[in-house]
Amino acid sequence: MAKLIFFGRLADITGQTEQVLDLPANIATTADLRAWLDQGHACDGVLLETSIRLAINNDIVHEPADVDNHDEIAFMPPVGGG
Amino acid sequence: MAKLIFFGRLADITGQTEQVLDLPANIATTADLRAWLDQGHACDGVLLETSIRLAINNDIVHEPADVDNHDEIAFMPPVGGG
Amino acid sequence: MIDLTDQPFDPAESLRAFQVQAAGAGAIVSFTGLVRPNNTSSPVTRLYLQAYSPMTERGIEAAAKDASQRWPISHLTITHRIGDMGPGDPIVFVAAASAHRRAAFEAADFLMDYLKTEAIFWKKETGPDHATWIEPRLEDYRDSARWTQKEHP
Amino acid sequence: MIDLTDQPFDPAESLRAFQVQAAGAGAIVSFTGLVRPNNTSSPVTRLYLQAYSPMTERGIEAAAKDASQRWPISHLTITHRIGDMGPGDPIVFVAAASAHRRAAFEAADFLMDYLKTEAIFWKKETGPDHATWIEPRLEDYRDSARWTQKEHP
Repeated sequence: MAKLIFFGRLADITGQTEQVLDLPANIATTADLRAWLDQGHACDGVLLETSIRLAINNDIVHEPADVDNHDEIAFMPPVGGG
Repeated sequence: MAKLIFFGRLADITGQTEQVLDLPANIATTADLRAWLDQGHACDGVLLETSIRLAINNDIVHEPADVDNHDEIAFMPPVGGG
Repeated sequence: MIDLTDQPFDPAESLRAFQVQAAGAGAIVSFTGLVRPNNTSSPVTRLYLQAYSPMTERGIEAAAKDASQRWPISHLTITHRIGDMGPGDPIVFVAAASAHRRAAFEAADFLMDYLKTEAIFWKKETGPDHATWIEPRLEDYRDSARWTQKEHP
Repeated sequence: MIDLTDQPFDPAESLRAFQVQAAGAGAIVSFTGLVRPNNTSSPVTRLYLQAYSPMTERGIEAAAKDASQRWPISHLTITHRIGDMGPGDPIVFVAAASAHRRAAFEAADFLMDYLKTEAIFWKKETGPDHATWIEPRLEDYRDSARWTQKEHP
């Protein structure tokens, strides 16, 4: 099972903050995953935006990167605190 | 009577922080006063230094300025707090 | 030194504790960020801050280390709230201590730019008629870019 | 807002009071100056600060007004000790509040440069084997000159 996390506005858009599921066999890279989820959640391209960075197992990755069915994959819109 | 005030290191050099006295009739300007006091207190030219600014009645003056026997005259070495 | 907390904190007490730690430094610069009661156009009743641990902490630690290498600072402290806050609540407290006042100013300034534009946080602002996720403004990115455009003298 | 005092004061309490006054500002920058336990070469056991009232207060008030005109700051506070102090004692506390964090940083920085090089104070440092009147260093004058060389953007 993979764990997906949607931060910031992406939780509002996908309707969930976390999702634990088996990735279909044809989802091998972050590009596959973005396209599949964007369509599945009817996000209208939001999950494809380059300003959304992906972290795999708590590290931001250069894309496309391989994804594995045991990964924790976070979708991160532009960050900023303070 | 005039009141003279010596700030910072000038109090150590003149041996006093304040001095109240009648100015001699021939002391008409700050230049006269500096020269007279420097000699009187054996300051070896310290009171003539341009880095020492003079304030008359709590305002820093452009020199030479007139001095009066009722003035409060302060000798101010370079300042700095904090 | 670095604290991410979902509990309210008191910047005055943070400064007090820091001053004890940093005794001997001479110069302490602190920054306190508070929830503003309104944005440019409407009241704000609630601010929610989300982090992604331990990535958020790791990033802040790296920025603190970077600051310590750029400037001769003896002590640093960073406290950052997460979770739900109301107007006037402290969001962030950063303090830097040094024998040199400019080093303390620049290190605190640098860390705040990091926290505003690079630290891993997401912020949602809620008011009577809006609920908006806030991303850094152009001005924030510009402030942050100051530290890469010029080398520290 | 401006306080010259011969009594010890507590910067943490100053920040607490300022934060109440400045509620709604969003950004608060503070500077705390403490008596250092040594100078470059020897221990310091005592620091004595002398002012010339009301000239000293008038000068600080003018600098505060200048800062308020240069930057959009909502609140300012300046506390400066005079008289006898020991190592670790607070000498000065400056805080600036603004809706804009850069304005708060710059105003506090500017005021500290004023206090270091232009404010009407004389400082005597005493140690086991020295008693020296301290005048601003070249570095202090250079820091202070930054504000006249460039116009604020």
